[in-house]
Amino acid sequence: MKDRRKAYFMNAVWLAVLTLCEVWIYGINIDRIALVIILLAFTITKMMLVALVYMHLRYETKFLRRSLLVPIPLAVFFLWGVVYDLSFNWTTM
Amino acid sequence: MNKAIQLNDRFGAATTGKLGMWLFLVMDALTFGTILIGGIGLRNAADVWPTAGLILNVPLTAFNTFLLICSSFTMVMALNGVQKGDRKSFIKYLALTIGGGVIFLGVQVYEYTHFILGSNELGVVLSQSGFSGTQFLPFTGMYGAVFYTTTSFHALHVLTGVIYLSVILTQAVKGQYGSDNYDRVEVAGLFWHFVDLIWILVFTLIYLL
Amino acid sequence: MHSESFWRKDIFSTDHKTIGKQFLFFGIFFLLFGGFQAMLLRWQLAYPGQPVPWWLMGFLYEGTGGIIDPDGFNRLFTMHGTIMIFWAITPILIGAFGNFLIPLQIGARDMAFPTLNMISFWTFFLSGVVLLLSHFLPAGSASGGWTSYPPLSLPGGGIPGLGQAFWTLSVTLMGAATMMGAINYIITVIRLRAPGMTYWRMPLSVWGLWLTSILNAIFVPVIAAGLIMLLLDQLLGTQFFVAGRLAAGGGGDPLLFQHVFWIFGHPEVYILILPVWGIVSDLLAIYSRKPAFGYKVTSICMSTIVVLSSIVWGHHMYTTGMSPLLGKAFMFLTLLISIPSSIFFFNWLGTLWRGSLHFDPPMLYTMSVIWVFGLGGLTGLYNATVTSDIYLHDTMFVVGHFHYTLAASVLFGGFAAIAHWFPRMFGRMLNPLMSKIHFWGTFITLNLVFFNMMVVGYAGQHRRIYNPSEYEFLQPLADMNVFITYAALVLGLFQILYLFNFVWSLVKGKVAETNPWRATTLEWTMDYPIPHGNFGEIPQVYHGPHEYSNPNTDQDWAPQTVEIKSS
Amino acid sequence: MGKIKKLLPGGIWFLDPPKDISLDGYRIDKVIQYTDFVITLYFAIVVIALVFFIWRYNSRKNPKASYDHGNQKKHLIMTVAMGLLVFFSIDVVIETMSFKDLKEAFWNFPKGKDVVRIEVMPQQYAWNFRYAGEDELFGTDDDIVPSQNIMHIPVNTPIVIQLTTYDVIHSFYLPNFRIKQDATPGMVTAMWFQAMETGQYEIACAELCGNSHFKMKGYLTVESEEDFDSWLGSLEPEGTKDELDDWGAEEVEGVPEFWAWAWKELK
Ligand code: HEA
Ligand code: HEA
Ligand code: CUA
Ligand SMILES: [Cu+2]
Repeated sequence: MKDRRKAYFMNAVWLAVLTLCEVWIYGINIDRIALVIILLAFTITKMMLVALVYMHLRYETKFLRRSLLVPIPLAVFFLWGVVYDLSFNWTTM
Repeated sequence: MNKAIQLNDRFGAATTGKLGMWLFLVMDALTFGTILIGGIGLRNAADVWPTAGLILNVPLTAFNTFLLICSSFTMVMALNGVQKGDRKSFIKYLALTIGGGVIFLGVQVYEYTHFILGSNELGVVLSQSGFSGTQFLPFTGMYGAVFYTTTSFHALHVLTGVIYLSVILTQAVKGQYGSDNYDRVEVAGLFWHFVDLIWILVFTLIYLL
Repeated sequence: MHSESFWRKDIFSTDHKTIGKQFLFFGIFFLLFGGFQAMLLRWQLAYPGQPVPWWLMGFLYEGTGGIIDPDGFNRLFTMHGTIMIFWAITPILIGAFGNFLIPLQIGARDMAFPTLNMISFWTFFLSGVVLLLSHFLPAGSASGGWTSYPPLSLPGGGIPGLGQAFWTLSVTLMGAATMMGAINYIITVIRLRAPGMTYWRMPLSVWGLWLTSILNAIFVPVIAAGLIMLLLDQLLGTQFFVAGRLAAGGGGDPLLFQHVFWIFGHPEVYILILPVWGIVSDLLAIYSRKPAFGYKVTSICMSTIVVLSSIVWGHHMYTTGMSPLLGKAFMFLTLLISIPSSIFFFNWLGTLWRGSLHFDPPMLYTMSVIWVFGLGGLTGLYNATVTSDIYLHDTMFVVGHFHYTLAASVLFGGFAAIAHWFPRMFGRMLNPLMSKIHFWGTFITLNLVFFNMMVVGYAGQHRRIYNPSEYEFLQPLADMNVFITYAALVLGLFQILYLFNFVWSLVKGKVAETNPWRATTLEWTMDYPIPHGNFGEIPQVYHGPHEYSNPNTDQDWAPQTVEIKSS
Repeated sequence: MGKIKKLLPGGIWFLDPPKDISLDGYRIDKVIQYTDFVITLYFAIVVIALVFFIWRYNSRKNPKASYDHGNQKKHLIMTVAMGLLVFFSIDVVIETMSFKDLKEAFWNFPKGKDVVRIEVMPQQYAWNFRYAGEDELFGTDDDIVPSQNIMHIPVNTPIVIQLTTYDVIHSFYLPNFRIKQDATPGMVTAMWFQAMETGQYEIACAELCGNSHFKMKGYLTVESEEDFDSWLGSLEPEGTKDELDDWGAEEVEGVPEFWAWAWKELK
């Protein structure tokens, strides 16, 4: 078993830095849409860091990594369908 | 009973227990995902939605996020310890991980009691967000429902994780794990990191956006 | 083999075969329970407001003067639908046969996680107890339909008492049990296949059960989340699904629940039928003594349906005021499902073609699935079309459609599976004569019941109505409703025969030989009773599951463990 | 389509649906009749095949099955062709018909002067209707609200309906017009239709809404333009204000409008 302490530590540092950046961006005054996009990008990066390093997906087979991605397009479709229908109305005010 | 024969499949060296945990995590993510999708859908269709930072305490929760990151780090350090056969550091880091989880829960309980007991300052920010009263409760509009359901469901996971890791810890103290037998520690770790991973998403969606 | 106490061996057993049998008995109990409720439903629909006769246990309605009152009727169909779907079909096909068949047919000693398997059954059991208890609540059980749409199912909706909350709780528990099962089945198939048992050598039953488990794994969590939100609304007073007047202080959206429910609900119907598709494909091959026609194509089609089924849920919501874009998209996607469906349907016919058909009872049940699923599937097309569904939605036509697919196809699939594997499970044969009588009686009456449901639905009768004679436009249908009821009662009588046959054969049936049907799959390779651990030595698999009438073998079948030498 | 009708007198569902008196109901009947026709055909093929196989390939007549996995290229082509045949002969046809009908009729809301607009607000267990009155505006003092469950419409005139509900979900079902539309709390949905014949017809509730769902019945009178006008004229306009109080709408804060809403324009 290789010693991975260094990688683990660097990962923690990255996560902390990204979190700080998130809170900072949240504090400054920018366009709402830009805010959403930037924060989501940061979040996804952080989630990937956790999954790849801490949950060892980096060291698993490609097949396992890919299988875990299967529900994501589904969830996106659900999100789109639900959000679209809930905000749709035949009548306008 | 013989050990069942394992095929050389495309999941490589991942143990059966690990695969089971991964599958469970995917399912759990879908449960969370549905709650979050529901929240997003409701928010999108709602006329008004309070700005997150008005009612919620972002700095405190940012600290909590940091705490979970740290406990994820200590968890992998514990795993690293047991893999190296370094029992002392294994137990030390495992205990630290559990401690991190407990503090996280404590902070959250503090946050909840603050909301539930209510205060005049809270009343002011609530009215700025279009709510009446001085308490912020699960019935405080859609917003309260979404906030409490998501965070408490996550807190339930943290609690489960704390109990789960405590079981591992007692077994560790009894000397059950070693450098040739750490699969269960790794599997428990997966669960713990997943709780962290979900929190990262919840933090952004509920507190920051 | 060391001896185990009764508790470890028969009650809290971790042996997948025992757990499978437990699920089977559990499911059959609920099948009878739900079926009896259906009889009461039919009585009311034929003779609205007339006292329930003693032979339908009229004493149950003493409190209301022997008649079923409107609340009672709503409870009946709610509980009938819920029980049949979640506590009868799910345990029988997925719980019992999933458990029994998967390890045996892929050559494993047990499930991947035997303890989880046991916990799964007992969670299921607990959920059933909660559900049954809800019948004894002072204000009665749930009565908001098996779909339990809010706001009707919420405290403000007018249903008194805790019935709805018990419903939500028990279905959530059932979901937890199902999820544990799904993890087990999926990982078992991935990890514990015997050497040589590649994916393309698995029996189609295992394919069906495996795909079902994948759907379970993806969609039960979705409904679990929905039910948690519903439960919070019911007990805590949050407002996810309330809107309008009931939502003091701004509310949520009832449509959200419908979306979440059907995102799960549509895949759920395939969850129920996929094992049957697999079992039918296998049994047709066995009793035709011929390899399953287009084995690979069939499993690919089933997989395609699994994918498609997750993106068509909106076809249950055409009349909610859906946007044109979504309406058209869902209609198109739904209709796409008929391509893979007709392909594997055609393959079924292909298996029979030039086979050597043996009409043992399992084969009769199996062949009737072709008939009833053909009708049930084809009538789905009326519902899938937006315009015809505007008329047919929430009428008895839809009820007829889904009884053909569920109550007929899935039930016959279950009967076939029980008849076929009874000797493996209990070491005795199901009495063939009684089985045949039961088959013909059920097949004929069932068609009379469910086809005519569609007839009255097309004539306009909407569903879930206590008394059709309230409406003038439904009065011409009164005779037909009476006729359906009599057919249904006869159908019920034949099920009593079935129960008798089951119990009688269990104790007195002819002792079975090891492989009475001359089947090739692994579960038939060992003597009865199959020991804990199943195989003395894990077998080596040499070929696919359907080597029947291979010219290179002397007999007309070659077990998967026997190598075929090409001449 | 006439030919199909001749082939299948009365359709395969031997009881007739309620008489169609609407302008566009025939479109729905047509889709159903076409589907009837093709699925009967396919199902007949299936049954004939089954019967033939039982007769020809039973083990007595055909003791030796042929060894055939059906996995050659020709089989694949045949099965896929079968799937596509079903898809193109049934699905594509009904889909085209349906899209056309939706575009031309059901989703094509009539606008303009001679449209009669009605607001429908079901409650457990009755139907409330509201007509705009002289000023053609809803929520004003001259709105006309007939007694519960009574709805009148003029013949040969497009009727546009908007619905929401007082409590739980209901569904406005007009069997003689082949249509239904859900009324959901918190949102306004819409439908339209046009009657071609006068008479008395029934309105039903098609969505489970509680114990008296089964008798949540309304009466629809289709009459000539003059009769309709004189019926409307004979009703007292309701003072909106008092009535809203009765409903409790103004007592609860933050309740969205659910009755007498200002007519919402249609997309
Ligand atoms: C096991 C259960 C099951 C199955 C398999 C199906 C299969 C299908 N169902 Fe059904 N359905 C239900 C169970 C099921 N359904 C239930 C329970 C409900 C109601 C829930 C409620 O509201 O309470 C429902 C309701 C329902 C609706 C909503 C109706 C409404 O409420 O208004 C719709 C709409 O599109 C629909 C469509 C379909 C379609 C297109 C299929 C397709 O998968 C069918 C595909 C099959 C075929 C197309 C047939 C195969 C082809 C042939 C036989 C021809 C072959 C010919 C030759 C080879 C020559 N179903
Ligand atoms: C797998 C699912 C399944 C199965 C097997 C069945 C089986 C049957 N169902 Fe069910 N049904 C549903 C799923 C199912 N149903 C669902 C989901 C609904 C919708 C609920 C809702 O609207 O929310 C529904 C609704 C429903 C209705 C509609 C109520 C309405 O909307 O107005 C009716 C009415 O006839 C009905 C009838 C029957 C009949 C006669 C049987 C028969 O096949 C039953 C045969 C079995 C037996 C009869 C049991 C054995 C016999 C005994 C225990 C002895 C007692 C008998 C006698 C004395 C004769 N069902
Ligand atoms: Cu109103 Cu049913
Ligand atoms: Cu569906």
